[in-house]
Amino acid sequence: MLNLKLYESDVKPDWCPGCGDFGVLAALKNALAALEIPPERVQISSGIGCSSNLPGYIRTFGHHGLHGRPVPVATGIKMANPDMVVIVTAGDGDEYGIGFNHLVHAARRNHDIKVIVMNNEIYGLTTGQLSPTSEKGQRTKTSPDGSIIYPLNPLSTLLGAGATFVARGFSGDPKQLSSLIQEAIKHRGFALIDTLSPCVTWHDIYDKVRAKMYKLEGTAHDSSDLISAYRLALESDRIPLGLFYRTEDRPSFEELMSEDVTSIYPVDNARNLTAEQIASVMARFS
Amino acid sequence: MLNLKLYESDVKPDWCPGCGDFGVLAALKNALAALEIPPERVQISSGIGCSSNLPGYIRTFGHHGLHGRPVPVATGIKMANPDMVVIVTAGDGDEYGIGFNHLVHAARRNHDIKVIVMNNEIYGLTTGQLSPTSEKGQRTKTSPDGSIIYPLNPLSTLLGAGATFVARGFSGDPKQLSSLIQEAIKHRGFALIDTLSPCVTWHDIYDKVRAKMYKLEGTAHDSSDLISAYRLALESDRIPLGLFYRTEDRPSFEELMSEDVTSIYPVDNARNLTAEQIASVMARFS
Amino acid sequence: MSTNHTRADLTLRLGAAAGDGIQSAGEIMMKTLSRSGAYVSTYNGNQSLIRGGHVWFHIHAGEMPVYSLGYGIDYLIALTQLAYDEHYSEVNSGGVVIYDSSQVKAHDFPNGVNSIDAPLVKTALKYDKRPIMKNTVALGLLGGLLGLKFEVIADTIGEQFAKKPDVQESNVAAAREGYTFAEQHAPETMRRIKFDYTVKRSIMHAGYAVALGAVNAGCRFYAAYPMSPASPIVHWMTANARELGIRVFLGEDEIGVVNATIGASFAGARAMCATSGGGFSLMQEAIGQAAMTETPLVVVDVMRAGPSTGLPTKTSQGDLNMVLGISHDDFPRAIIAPRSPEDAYYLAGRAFNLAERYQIPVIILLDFAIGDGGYATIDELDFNTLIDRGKLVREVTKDMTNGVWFKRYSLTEDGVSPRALPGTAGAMYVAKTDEHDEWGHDLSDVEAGLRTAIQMREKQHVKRMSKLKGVASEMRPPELYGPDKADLTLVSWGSSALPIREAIPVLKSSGFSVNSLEFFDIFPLSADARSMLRGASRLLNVEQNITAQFAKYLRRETGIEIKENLLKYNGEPIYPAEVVDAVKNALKHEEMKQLA
Amino acid sequence: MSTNHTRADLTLRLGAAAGDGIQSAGEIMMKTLSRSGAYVSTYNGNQSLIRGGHVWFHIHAGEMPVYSLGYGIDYLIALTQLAYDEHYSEVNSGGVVIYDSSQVKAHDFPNGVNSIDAPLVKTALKYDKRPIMKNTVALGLLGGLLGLKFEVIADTIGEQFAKKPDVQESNVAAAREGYTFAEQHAPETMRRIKFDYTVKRSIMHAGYAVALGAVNAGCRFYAAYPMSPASPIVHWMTANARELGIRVFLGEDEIGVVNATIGASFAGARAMCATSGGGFSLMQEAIGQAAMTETPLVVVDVMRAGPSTGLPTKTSQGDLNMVLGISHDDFPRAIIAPRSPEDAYYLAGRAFNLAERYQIPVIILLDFAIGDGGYATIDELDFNTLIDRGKLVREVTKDMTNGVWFKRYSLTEDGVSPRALPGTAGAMYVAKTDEHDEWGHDLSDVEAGLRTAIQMREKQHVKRMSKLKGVASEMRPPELYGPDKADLTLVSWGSSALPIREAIPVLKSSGFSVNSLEFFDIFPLSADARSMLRGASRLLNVEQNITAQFAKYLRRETGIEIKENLLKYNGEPIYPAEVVDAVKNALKHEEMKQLA
Ligand SMILES: Cc1ncc(C[n+]2csc(CCOP(=O)(O)OP(=O)(O)O)c2C)c(N)n1
Ligand SMILES: Cc1ncc(C[n+]2csc(CCOP(=O)(O)OP(=O)(O)O)c2C)c(N)n1
Ligand code: SF4
Ligand code: SF4
Ligand SMILES: [Mg+2]
Ligand SMILES: [Mg+2]
Repeated sequence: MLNLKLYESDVKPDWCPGCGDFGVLAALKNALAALEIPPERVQISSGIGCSSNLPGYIRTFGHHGLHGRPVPVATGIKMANPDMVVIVTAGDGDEYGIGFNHLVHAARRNHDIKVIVMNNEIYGLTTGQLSPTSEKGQRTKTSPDGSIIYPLNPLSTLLGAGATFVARGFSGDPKQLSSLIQEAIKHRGFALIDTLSPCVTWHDIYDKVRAKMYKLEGTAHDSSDLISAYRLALESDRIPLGLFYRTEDRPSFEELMSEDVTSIYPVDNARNLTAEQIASVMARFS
Repeated sequence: MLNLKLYESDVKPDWCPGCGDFGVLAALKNALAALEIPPERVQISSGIGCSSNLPGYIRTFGHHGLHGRPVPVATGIKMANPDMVVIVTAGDGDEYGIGFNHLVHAARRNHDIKVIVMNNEIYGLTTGQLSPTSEKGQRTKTSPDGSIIYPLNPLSTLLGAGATFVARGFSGDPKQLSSLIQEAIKHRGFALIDTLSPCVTWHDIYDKVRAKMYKLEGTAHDSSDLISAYRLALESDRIPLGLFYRTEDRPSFEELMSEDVTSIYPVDNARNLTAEQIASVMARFS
Repeated sequence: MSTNHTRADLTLRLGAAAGDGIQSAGEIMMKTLSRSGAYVSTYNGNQSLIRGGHVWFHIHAGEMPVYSLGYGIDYLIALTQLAYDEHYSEVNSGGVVIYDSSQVKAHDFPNGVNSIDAPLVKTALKYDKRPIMKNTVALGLLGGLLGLKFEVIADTIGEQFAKKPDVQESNVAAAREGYTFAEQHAPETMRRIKFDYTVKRSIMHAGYAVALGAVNAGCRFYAAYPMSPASPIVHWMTANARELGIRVFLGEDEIGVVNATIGASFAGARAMCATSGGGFSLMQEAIGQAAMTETPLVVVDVMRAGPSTGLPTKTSQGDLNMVLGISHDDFPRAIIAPRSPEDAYYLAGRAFNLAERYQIPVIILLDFAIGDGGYATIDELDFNTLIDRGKLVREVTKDMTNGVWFKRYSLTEDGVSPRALPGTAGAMYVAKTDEHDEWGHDLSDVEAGLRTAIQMREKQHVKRMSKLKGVASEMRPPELYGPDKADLTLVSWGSSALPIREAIPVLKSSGFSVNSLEFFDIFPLSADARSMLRGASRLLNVEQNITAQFAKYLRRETGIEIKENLLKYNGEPIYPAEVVDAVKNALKHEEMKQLA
Repeated sequence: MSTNHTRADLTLRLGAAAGDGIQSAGEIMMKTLSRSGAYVSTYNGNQSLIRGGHVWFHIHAGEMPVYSLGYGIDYLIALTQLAYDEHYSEVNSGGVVIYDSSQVKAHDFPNGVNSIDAPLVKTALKYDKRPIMKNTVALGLLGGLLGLKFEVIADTIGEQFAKKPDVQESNVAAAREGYTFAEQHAPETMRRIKFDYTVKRSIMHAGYAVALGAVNAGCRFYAAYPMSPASPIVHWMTANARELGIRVFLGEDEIGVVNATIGASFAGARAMCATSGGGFSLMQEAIGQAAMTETPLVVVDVMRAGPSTGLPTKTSQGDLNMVLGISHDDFPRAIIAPRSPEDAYYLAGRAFNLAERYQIPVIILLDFAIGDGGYATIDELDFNTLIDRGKLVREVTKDMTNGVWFKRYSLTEDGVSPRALPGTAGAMYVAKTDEHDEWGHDLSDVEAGLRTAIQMREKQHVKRMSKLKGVASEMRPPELYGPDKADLTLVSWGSSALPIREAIPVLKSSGFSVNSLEFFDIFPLSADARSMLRGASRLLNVEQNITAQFAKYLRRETGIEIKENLLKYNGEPIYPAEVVDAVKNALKHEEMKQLA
């Protein structure tokens, strides 16, 4: 276990007191320290939203980019430098709304990135509008009479899309969350951790989660069984927390890429083509 | 049954001889005629691709728009004029690649639009590159040594996302396809018909489909059982054709909208606010 | 700061931490002032976060119309140390600083500034365990100082808390304590204005105004993805959806939003969507689509300081280059930049007429300063506005079809082809983003490159672009504010006109002869713009971006180079005093040159 | 058409239906000519469909460098009636039309045109059940007419069919029959050129050239979503990925593509992506992001005729306004428009140096005409090109950090801050799209609107924009083609320079004194551009869009209005003859005026 201080930023989070995202931040630091990954080997990408402010609050490399786009940014980073541990931290609006297509395709390609979605079922930073995971009937600034729209189930959708690691965490249980993050980092390829992280200002789901949650650890659930994971994901009376599904059967995109592209050299070492390469390439242009 | 001639365009399709899309066009005309929907009540939206050229070849209202965007266009049309039968016809690149996020969210909101994806596992119009449904190992212009990327399973993903009608058709069987389209149109809400429609020029899957296909009609499959539909969608040794899943439990978005917005009048009848409306609105601005 | 001028107006500023309820207090004071007969104009200095930090609310109120933030601060309420430190130096001589010494250390006072140390927190604690009502106490105090009727304050507070009856009464009581305190502790000299409780005026910001103008023009389809500072529009639309029959599409992203809007418009609805710069970037491809399919489209861009995420709650006029160059290759469009909420209301309605008459995209550029950041008093609105849907075919005649298809893209003299809506019998056609012939048939596939197709492409491209002639003939020249002739003419577009309006009388009183050309119809440029610019003896351009985008655009269109610029690009609104200084510098500099 | 001129060159055109293999035949002829010592330049007249329709392939070959399509047609192969009908009227006097009367009815011949009715189909049917080898027979025939060595033709055919040994031989045999037919039926007078089988030159189009230039400059990450006419770049990249070690990301859309490219660049790769206008529109928000985070980025836009889907396989220069106004608010960028494949090769490498030196987005504008539609002979390339990665910190020193973070956005004189890559010990920082301070801390939340934050925002905004000074100092003025002094100076940007180069000697031989200013560094404009334009006695602008975007841009930047324009916007490339006509009209008109 590395010293947690290593990951300490000098910026105080701007989150509201009580915001779930504090728990996610703590769990993430803990997981990195536990796996003994030094800060300079960690890359965190985020989008825009309260949750996406996270990279400023943890001392690693960060990319606080555009709303909905942290996944492709992370993918580019990982492909260019597979030595980095690449993590995405973002909100439900970011990842399940505007950025969902990137998430789905990164999952099916099995890019070796770990995505932690701080799901508060609301658009926090824009002051409380309907998000893709907002419940039917939920009153928000854009559904003053209660929403008529069915929410998206990110877990069943990602399972359907071929994600190789799917879990659900809760910011109120940073210990379990940390261990899920550790498992995700150790996993061979893409990982999604949908993390319930209540917004105490616009849509507080602490009570709901606490009332309905239970942990998968110790239950009969077999996390290598896709159908059973799918069934769990559809559960709505209760909220299962933990690892839904994992398979190590598929190599990650980056593994396959490294096999495929034979002559990879460190990308930061840009140089002209070699004489042999030039000869071979130019032969086709004559 | 209306006369098929009613739907006849004066434009000859520019598809290659033998292209699967001819079968889809025939099935669609047949379904509309069978349901006796006059051409002026039908709206077809498409994207860009060989398959997306379809609207020009059938005499209904058409919107041949942008690559990946026919679903939101169709949604806007349906919301504005719920009297239209709104159908999307597009390719696998269009709907499962660039436009997939729109498809997923239209599905979960249960917009009353019917999406027929002509899936040829290739980008046809751009002369044969990898599509989201291209198989691992497939050789294309962008995977000259065989693709290293896992394909997207559109059926299991859409089932996971809460689609209320999910089916698979085959352009080589326009009769079954027509009846699937008819069912989709009669369905209350969103419908996806993934339609295998081989590209004879860049990636001919006729043989593969014919060798592996079987029809769900007559099998024990219960199309109201989501888990069983999901299991079917994961099948890869064989290719099931027919209705995977349908539920009529959820009202469509447009039904809910019409209940919610009480004073809807025909949108094409634009007029100034009434005196009462003005009084009520302005009271809040004083 | 203490620019003296003679107008009967005053400025108030309330500063605190986010979550302290300062915006709500500010709005109560704004409403109270308006209901007491004052003209108001406000500015919301907020941040992209939910709680903590520092936010402020500024009110400019006057007996005569006011347009922007006015000069300095006459009344400052500083609830936090930070609020004190940030704002006290801007308090005018004769102004008042209100603070609570249990919270704020008043370390320094500018000359001639009064101070009131009031027990805001102590009083607030009487009504709640947490001192959350300190802003209400301050509000009452301020009302007392200003000499407002307490009943008006109480009514407005009551209204604000209508949905929370439990705290309604205590808030009114807390305010009354502040009010009473003021009566006892008011300094002798304070700037005051006269109130008139008989007049009734409305207040709104340009975000709401554009929504209201659109809906009154028949817009019944609205689509959005939340984005500051455009979000108030979707909030208003959803809040009024039921009553006004608005169909609202809350898309998965801005691409879905604009495409759904295009779909709805294609289907016959007057349809609109709004966003800010980042979202607008995503909409560009689809805006080109609407231009090519000749589908009317109205898109609002509420500008904020960029580039990229930038400063989401700060103001800018930096999106002009973007909307001049939307998407690829040439297509017709109109660009309109309302100066004020009133403008926004009327121009929104007009935007639909332009969009439908010419079947083009119309872009409305607002900015944070007037769009979300500021309410202002408006004159009574005319709701009986023209609705012109252009060449809309309700019944198809023989000459319009070939028996199969409707001739949607017929070549006409004005470039506008009759349009029919889905559902119209016999009017079937395919809207096309590929280049097409008059029937909407592709010219990009089997026909492409053939002589006839090349000619038809030329004709269709020219036809689309020729609509700009018609649009240009409807574009209005800039409006002249101030005297007909002047030594210096200020040039502005959109909201920058407002601080200028407040600078001109002050400049006049200092002996400077200045007027102002206020542009609001931006593209295509009205034919008269050039001669009006040429007619000025000297030009100074005022806008809120770092490269003088508008001045460059004017040079591109007219050849006239404006060499003097007041450019502000730090996210803060333009203060009239900055305009005054810029003009004085320019003209003094000129005098110096002449003397030399 | 029969503009006579004296150069030793000739033009060939092959016309048929898509799927007839005309592109392949054209490429074989092009290679054969090149391998026989001729300079070549080609144009691919294709359509957005896969089979059927009408496509044509044009070759201009000469003993001296050739640049565009040349004048008229010397040799026309018309495999279909449509090909005949479309092209025969362009055949030059003394030219030849080759057709097969079993397929094509030759209804009309222009004056002085020879014709050869050849049994193409009958011959082809000897080798296959379907007459698919008719194009090969025609190819052999053409080779015979031109007097090419048959071995060179045979070798090139063999190479083309290397992967299909079963048809390799029969194709060569079919070609030989055509060749022999030609020897027997060659008309007496035909334009011919001399061949030299000793020289070796390369041929490529600007799509491949830009890819090659990038990879030679160290680009090892490429991302794309297919889009005509940018697709050849991704085809080349994937075909060479293994051998050259290129990591290729095939994104789900262009937004994913550009963001992954930015990620890769942020991580230290030289990274590039390419698309056409529609895809570029989608990339705009992210390009603003790269500018704000100061991440180097190279994006290629291969322009096609629009707006919207437009004509996917036709050419245009209509995207200039778009790239001048990418996304919202101001940020630095560079825009470069190669004129030719050679330019594309060198400018691609330079683009990476600019992008990394200034940490900005660099946009390379190509167009269909040179980017996908046309191969051309290039001079020997220099592969020993400069790679300058700018201020890249490999080891962090104390002054660069505060012990926690790396000072990524330090304020410097040239506006460029030292950059470190993920993985570098002690160099942790957060790349920010929100406005930020030197440490990459947000200025948009708790700091926003505070005096210090306002000042820092100003500094960072100015810092970013000030990089344009450095970029401008590296921008090259237009290159002068033709005589130093002339009665008329043609102005062009990008590929439009090429037909002008072929017009100038023809104009000269008709007694017109004309030269040309070829712009390729577009934005920021080189400081010398203005004086060079001013120095011309008269200007005529040539570009391929309907609103003269470049001329307007020049007016915006320099105040110089170019009143005469040759604007082409029908999707077809500019022919040198059109330039000749435009100049003659302009100058004759001038003479008339002078006489009057
Ligand atoms: C393209 C674009 N559209 C919209 C926005 C405005 N925006 C900022 S954050 C946000 C949503 C935040 O919600 P979520 O991702 O759930 O994060 P949270 O704040 O709840 O943690 C939106 C819509 C934006 N920044 N960019
Ligand atoms: C934004 C954008 N990106 C890329 C393209 C280029 N493009 C046209 S069609 C197409 C893919 C077609 O594949 P698919 O949707 O599967 O249709 P198919 O041709 O196979 O029927 C692409 C990538 C485009 N038109 N617009
Ligand atoms: S608004 Fe909600 S999500 Fe944002 S910081 Fe506050 S509690 Fe957290
Ligand atoms: S290329 Fe393929 S998909 Fe396109 S028309 Fe031909 S066969 Fe059909
Ligand atoms: Mg959220
Ligand atoms: Mg396809």
